[in-house]
Amino acid sequence: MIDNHILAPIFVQLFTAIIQLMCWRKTLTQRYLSVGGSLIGLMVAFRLFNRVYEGGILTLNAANWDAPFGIVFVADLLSVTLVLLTSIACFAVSIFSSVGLSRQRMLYGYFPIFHFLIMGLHGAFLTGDIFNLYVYFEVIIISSFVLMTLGGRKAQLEGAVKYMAMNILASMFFLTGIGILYGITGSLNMADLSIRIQEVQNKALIGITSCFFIIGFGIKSAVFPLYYWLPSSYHTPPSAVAATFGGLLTKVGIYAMLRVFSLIFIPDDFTRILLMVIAVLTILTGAFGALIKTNIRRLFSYLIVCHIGFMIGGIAMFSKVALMGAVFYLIHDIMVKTNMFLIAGLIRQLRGTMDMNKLGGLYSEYPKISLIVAIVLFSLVGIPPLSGFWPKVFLFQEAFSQHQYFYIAALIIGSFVTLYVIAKMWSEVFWKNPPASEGMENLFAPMPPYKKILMVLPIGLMALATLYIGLNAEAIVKVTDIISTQLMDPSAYIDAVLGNKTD
Amino acid sequence: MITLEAYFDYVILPILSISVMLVFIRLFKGPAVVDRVVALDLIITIGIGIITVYSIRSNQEVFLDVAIILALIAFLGTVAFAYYIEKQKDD
Amino acid sequence: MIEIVLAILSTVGALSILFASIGILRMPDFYLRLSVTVKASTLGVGLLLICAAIMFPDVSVTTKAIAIIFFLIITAPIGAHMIGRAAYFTGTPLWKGTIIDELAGMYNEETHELESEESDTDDDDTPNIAKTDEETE
Amino acid sequence: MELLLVLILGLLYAAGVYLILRRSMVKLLLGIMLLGNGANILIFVLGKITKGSPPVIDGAYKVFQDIYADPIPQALILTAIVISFGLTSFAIVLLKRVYALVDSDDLDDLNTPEEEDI
Amino acid sequence: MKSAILQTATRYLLPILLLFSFFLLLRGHYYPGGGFVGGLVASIAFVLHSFANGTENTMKILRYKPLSLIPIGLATSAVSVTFPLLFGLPPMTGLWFEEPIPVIGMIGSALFFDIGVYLVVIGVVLTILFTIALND
Amino acid sequence: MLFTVLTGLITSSLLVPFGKFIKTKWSILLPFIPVILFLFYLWHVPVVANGTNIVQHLAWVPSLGINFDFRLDGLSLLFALLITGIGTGIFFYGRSYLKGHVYFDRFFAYLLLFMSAMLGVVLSNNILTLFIFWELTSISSFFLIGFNNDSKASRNSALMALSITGMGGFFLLAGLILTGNIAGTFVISELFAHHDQLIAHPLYPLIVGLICIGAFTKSAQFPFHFWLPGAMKAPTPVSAYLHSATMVKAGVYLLARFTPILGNTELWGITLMIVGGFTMIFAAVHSLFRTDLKGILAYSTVSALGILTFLLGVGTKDAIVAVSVFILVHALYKATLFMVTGIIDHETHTRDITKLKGLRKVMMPVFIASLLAALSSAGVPATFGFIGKDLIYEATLNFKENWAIWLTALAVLTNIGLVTAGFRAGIKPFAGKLPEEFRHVRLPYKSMWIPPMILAVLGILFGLFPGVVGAYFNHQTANAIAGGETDMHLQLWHGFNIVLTLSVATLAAGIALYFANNPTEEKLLALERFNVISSQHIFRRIGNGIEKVASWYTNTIHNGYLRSYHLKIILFAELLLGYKLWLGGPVRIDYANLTPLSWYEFGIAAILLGAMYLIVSTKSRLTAVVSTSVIGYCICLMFVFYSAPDLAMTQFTIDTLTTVLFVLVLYKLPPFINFTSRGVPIRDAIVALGFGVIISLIALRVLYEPNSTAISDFYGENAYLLAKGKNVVNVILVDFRGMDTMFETVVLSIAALGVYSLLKLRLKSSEKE
Amino acid sequence: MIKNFLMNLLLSAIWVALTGSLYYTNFLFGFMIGFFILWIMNRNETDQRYFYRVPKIISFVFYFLWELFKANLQVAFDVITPKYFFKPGIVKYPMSARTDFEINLLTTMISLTPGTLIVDISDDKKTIYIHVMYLTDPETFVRQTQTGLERRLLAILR
Ligand code: NA
Ligand code: NA
Repeated sequence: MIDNHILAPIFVQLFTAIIQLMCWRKTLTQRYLSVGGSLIGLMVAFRLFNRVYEGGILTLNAANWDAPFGIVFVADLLSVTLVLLTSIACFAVSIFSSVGLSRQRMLYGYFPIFHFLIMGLHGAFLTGDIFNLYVYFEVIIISSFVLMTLGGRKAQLEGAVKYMAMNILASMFFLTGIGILYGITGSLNMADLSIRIQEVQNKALIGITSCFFIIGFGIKSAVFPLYYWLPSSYHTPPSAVAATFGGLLTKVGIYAMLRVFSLIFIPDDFTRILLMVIAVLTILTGAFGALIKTNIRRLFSYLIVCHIGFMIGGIAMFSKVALMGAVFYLIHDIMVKTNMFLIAGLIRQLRGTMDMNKLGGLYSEYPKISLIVAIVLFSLVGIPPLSGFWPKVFLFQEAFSQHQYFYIAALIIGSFVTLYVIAKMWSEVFWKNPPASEGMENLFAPMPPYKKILMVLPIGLMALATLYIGLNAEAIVKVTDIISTQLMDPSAYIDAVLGNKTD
Repeated sequence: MITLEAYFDYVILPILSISVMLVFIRLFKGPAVVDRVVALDLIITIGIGIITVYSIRSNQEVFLDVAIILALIAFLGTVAFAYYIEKQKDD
Repeated sequence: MIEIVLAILSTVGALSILFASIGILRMPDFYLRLSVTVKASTLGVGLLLICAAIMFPDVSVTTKAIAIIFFLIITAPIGAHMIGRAAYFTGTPLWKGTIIDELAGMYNEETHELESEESDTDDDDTPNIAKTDEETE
Repeated sequence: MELLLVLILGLLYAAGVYLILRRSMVKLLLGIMLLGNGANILIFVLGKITKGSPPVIDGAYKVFQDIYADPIPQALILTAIVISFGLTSFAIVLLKRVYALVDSDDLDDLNTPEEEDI
Repeated sequence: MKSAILQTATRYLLPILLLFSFFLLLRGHYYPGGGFVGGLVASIAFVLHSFANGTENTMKILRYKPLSLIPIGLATSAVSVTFPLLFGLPPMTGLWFEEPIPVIGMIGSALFFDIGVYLVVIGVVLTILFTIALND
Repeated sequence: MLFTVLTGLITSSLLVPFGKFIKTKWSILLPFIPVILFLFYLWHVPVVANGTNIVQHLAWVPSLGINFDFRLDGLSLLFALLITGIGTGIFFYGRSYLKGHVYFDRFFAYLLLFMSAMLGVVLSNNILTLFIFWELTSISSFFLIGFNNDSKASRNSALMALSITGMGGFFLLAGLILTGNIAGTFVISELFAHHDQLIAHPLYPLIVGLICIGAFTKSAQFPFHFWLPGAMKAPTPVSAYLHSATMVKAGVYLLARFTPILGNTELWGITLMIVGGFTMIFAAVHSLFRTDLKGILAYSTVSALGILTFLLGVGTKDAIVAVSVFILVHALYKATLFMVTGIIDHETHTRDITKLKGLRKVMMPVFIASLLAALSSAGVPATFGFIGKDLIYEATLNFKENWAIWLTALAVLTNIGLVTAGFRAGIKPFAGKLPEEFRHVRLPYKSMWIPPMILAVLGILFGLFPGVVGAYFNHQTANAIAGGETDMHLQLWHGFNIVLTLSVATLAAGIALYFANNPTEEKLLALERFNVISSQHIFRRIGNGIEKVASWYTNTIHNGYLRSYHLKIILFAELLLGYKLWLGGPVRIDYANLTPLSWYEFGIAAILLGAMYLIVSTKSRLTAVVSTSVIGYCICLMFVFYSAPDLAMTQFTIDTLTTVLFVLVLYKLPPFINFTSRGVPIRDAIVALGFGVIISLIALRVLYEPNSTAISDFYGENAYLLAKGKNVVNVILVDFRGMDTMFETVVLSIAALGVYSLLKLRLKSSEKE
Repeated sequence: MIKNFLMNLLLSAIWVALTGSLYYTNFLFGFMIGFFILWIMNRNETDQRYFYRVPKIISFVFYFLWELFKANLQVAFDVITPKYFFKPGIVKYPMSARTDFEINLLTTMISLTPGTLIVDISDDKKTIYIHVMYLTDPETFVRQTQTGLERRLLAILR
């Protein structure tokens, strides 16, 4: 089914950003535009989600050229789910940053770039063309570079150098992979590639090509031997930015892996083993890192790495149940990780620091905020019945069916370390009496009440969304069920894209 | 009878190719950065020549468009390097 | 007939370029290299472009060829001047056989200003200004 | 000749990798640029390459009369070139700022232990 | 780094380069060129001018900040991309006037798109270079 | 039943907004929640005692097989009664205990949450649902142990308890899912039928291992026991409720629940017997050295839990009957003793038994309750404890012949310790002369001493009428554990037999020990010398070790040096691609299909190579930039040769601009310094060349792969006819693939904005975010 | 003068239109015819500058090309022979040229001639410094250039 609405989420963000650029240096206008644009984006995304959930896959041939000749946009359930989640995160971050960010940063283009970033994410999720995907990846990384460096503090820039170098390296691998893929098939349309790749005689070459994508997306999603950029940089930007990064950026890598491995390079035994090894080591690496960090954002950064491993393991097992687990985890992770970094920002506002050793006493001072935070933190840990629990059930189930005991061990270790560090964090940050030290400043208390509300509101909204995911897991399970069915059998996707020719 | 095409292929283009390699030796050797910059400029100029001959040989005038761009803006690089060299001395 | 003209033009052009490249390799100092190369190459490329103008019986091609020659003639001297000046300013040594340097000491070190007459601030021993260099090849 | 291009692209990748393994930020940048060039040539050579027949339809005709070079890799590379220009220029400026703050070109100096510097 | 020779030459080169950039922009659909190269050449013209006369003087010629060209260019492109939606066509669909115009050829949404690209490129390059130059 | 679970959850969350309200006199409403629930379950006693199971089903996440499946059988009912019954007492008690506390509302919120979770655990008929509630008990326990959150010890204990039980929880989850996977169902009542299938499965040992770890951690079995004494940092009502009567018994409940599913095997029996047996004697001995009242009780609780585990391991019908009774016995007396301890602590502000004396003079009713509980715990005849002890001995004596004597000896020794511990905790503080400092001590509110009194009296009453109790409460419990009919006829008097002898001997030895040996600080310190080999110490050592390893690992692999990251990434890529390439066999080169080599190409290529060499070898930054330009221009020429004029133009203009950029930026930088040693560049060169070779070989291989030109042919054919342009590349850029271009301009715009902000934005140090 | 030039251009354009072939050679031919016609028509007018200048320009072009050729040969010979014959030096050259256009043209011409190269121009635009390859004596060089290249050039421009 062809539908012009597919591009609406992209264009909403694009025009929001352009109009904001036209209102350069008018930060108040930009704030209104940002929240308004995000809200419209959210509604549009929700509508698109509903249409796809009820009506099946939608496609759009840009410039009216039939696939595979033009660039096609495809809204299958995976795409629209991610678009929806991104929109929710966007809305929350938009509100948060409108009060939680220094005006200086807004003066120099924070909002337009933020919306460009979201646009890039939407594009990446919706495009059906592999080179177009590359372009969105570039939109994403360049805007993330800018957001990461915005403000130009020393640590920020130091982190940004590493972040940038390795992300560009990832793009290089991705681009090389695309070149080779074009070389062996002569096509760039992913659905078309899915068919043509089967006609390639030289099977070894397909394996080689897939490696480029594994490495490229592996760097993006921060998996074991390729993850270094993430803990080097995620603790440096302002929290609103870190929230967008932490919640969304690595997930694009996961999305891309899901897409190419389900459509183009159906994982063979080697790929599965490779991904599984990567998954296990990623979990352990992230867990180890999280254990020793006392800065909460550094800790969160390592937790991101750790949990990426969970999802990679799901992809490695590549079965319907495993993918349900991976996708569910993806959904949960986007909500929770975004919120965690917002929380880190809130804590910073409250106490002026993010070092656990210097923090304390939040529970007695701000019990209601603490309660919201607790929901998020325990969702992250996967305390049942909160959202992080459900995907693990799928993952454990499939891991036992496939006898992946190392992965099971890693899942247990990863979950345990998450539990431990989060509990430790709770104890240090919320329970402990604040250590008497100078330089501790509460930036939150002097805020006018409406700002306080606007700052906590997004955290609360996201926490509600997380609670929904946890308590009404059945709905999410249904969605993931459809998604993983579509991923395991891409014929519906291919028909939707290429079948238009016969209409 | 030697055709003009063959003459271009086997005499003119080799001469140009050898020239450009000779210039590169200067670029490689330096010794000063300005020598390298001049060598670079010369390489581009010879490149315009090569493109011209190539466009004659392949009977494709569109390549001359590339030559125009080269001719118009190559010296900007030289100007920039000159700027650099003078500025660097300043500091 | 026209083929012979083309052959001659292209040969002269190519040889000019060749001489320019031999020149840039062989000349003993930077200024001589610069001096030798810029014009020879401009001439050589110009001749090749004239060949192209003759070969393509098209107005647009002739226009383009003329335009390229024109641009080269405008820009090449500017480039040479800019880099030559930078070289002199940064003290790129002159060949030992150089017989006179009337530019020596004319620059104002701070402002890069160049006087037309000897100013009273000049100092022939300013270390940064180019000196003939015995070691230059 | 394709083999020559393959050799060149291989060496571009090699030189790029060598440079990103150095300690200097400028070399890192140059390395990234070389890698980008390598990738472009790779895309180029893996399409259908032809000499002297650009994918431009001759003025008088409406369709191609002869063989023509594969335009798709060209379009892709064009996009890639422009994108890497954007990235590179940002990177160059970042380098400038880092140098101004850290006062070093040495990548190994980019490890401020400060936890709280935002 | 003032050079009288460069300054005078720039006086001729600036219009020539700008003219050439228009040329590249308009013929892009038929011959090598297009919005990108056109924009790049145009920005090079201004860069050259700034080398010769100082960035402040170039900014005076431009009157507006090059940064403001970016949203204008983006908006031009984006509108020409989304314009076909009004006719119920997919975005980016080429819309063309019936008759060709002399010199330029067929006028269509692609041309407007290219003009947008051209403006963005100028805005981007000049923003980058002039910000750096003025920052020292 | 769902409502009983939800009641607690809902009221708990209602306490968030209405916290202030409940701090007032309306707090009297709180205890009525457990009261109602208790009555509800009491009402079910006759039905269940008939052997009827009540089942309830409510869909939640049916796709995962996780639903609100509840089932009330003997085992569940006994626990439900304990939870709500003792809960009632604790709520009354706690209301007074914490009267006026700032966080009174939070305390009860946690407590309600816990009560619900615990009810959920014992009522769930679905192992995953059970797990969900299981974890909730851990979490609420975490909050309750850390309730006094300004004390570091309290926080650490909470963290420790959560770590141990949480870790066990994840193992348990794995085990439960494995069980469900094999059996094909998560419903407990359906799992009974899969007993044979499960124990025959090759993964059976793994299941047992995983589930036992879950149960042992929760029920504080050796070597995971140490969190429980630590958990005594919680307010005493919590200790009484969670850490003696209910939560810690969740592990026992789980083992009991799984006995008919996984039990009746040697592995199961021996595992439980060894762990339980060791725990019970170990903890009993430890309890003798404690001077802190709660310490004594904690270790005796661990010991009692060991007994239960041990008995489940013994697994005979006798043992199961003993379990079903001892659970109740222990809950009654231990909750009483804890509440008494709480009263003492509350009134005297100390729990040190070397200081506490003669309190009977000031709080007689408390003393009576305490005494009764101590007697029951000692198994003095005519108490319910006596019956429990009898059954234990009976179970051990009736075990396989060779073993019976050893097991009985073990049980006797443990019980001697428990007798002593019970007396120390229950009698010692009240005995002797009241010291001056405690003269002012008053009897607390009624609501504080009546609950323990009721429980203590019940301990005697049940002992007097064991038959009724057995028939109504314990018979079906034992049946549920055994998965079949058991022989349950409890009697106060069995006549003179070996069991009675043992009981009396135990009592005598215990009393002797009570008088012979007084725990002192010195002895405790002496015992602590053995801490080196204690499991807590070992766990802590392991923890520190892991932390060290983690720190070493993280700092080694993530060392802050970008080049080392790059090296690892490239090496990974080389290994992966090299391996794949090697799999593909040798590369063939087909010269016939190549375009001819020409002079100009050769010249340009030579220059390219030279420039590359220069760029990597030069020490001058500017030379490197010049070389980069050379490379760019040479590539531009290559593009011309291979029919790409658009590319050549763009490459050239962009290269020139990049040069300009470099020049604008770089003049401020110092020259390159040669940092690294001689060896490193060679290593890097090898790595780099390897990468280049791999890419080249891949390119060669792809070069000979025939690819379809359908799409580029389409572009060529339709560029003018449909898209009205003759430069196909440009038509692709603005039409066919115009979307790429659109967003590519966005990339450029963002880069420009980035440069602008990077250079212009200077944050003030006051601006944090 | 400009009027004449424009008229001449118009005539050549008409010629091109009449013959219908748009080639440079044709245009040049038309220009020559036009020039001839205008010269005939304007023989009695007082202002004859246009008709003197065009031949002057042509002769200057040939003069310049000849100089270029000579110098090129000299340099080429020097380049390929093993021994160096040149005697380089940097010479201060006081210009008579004053307007920007004059200066620009002059410097371009000097720079394009092999063997000479403008190194810099003084800030008051009165003096240029020329690097000369074959320098016998600075005064001679200055005098030769002033009377040769610069005089001819200014004759056309003024
Ligand atoms: Na010259
Ligand atoms: Na000259």
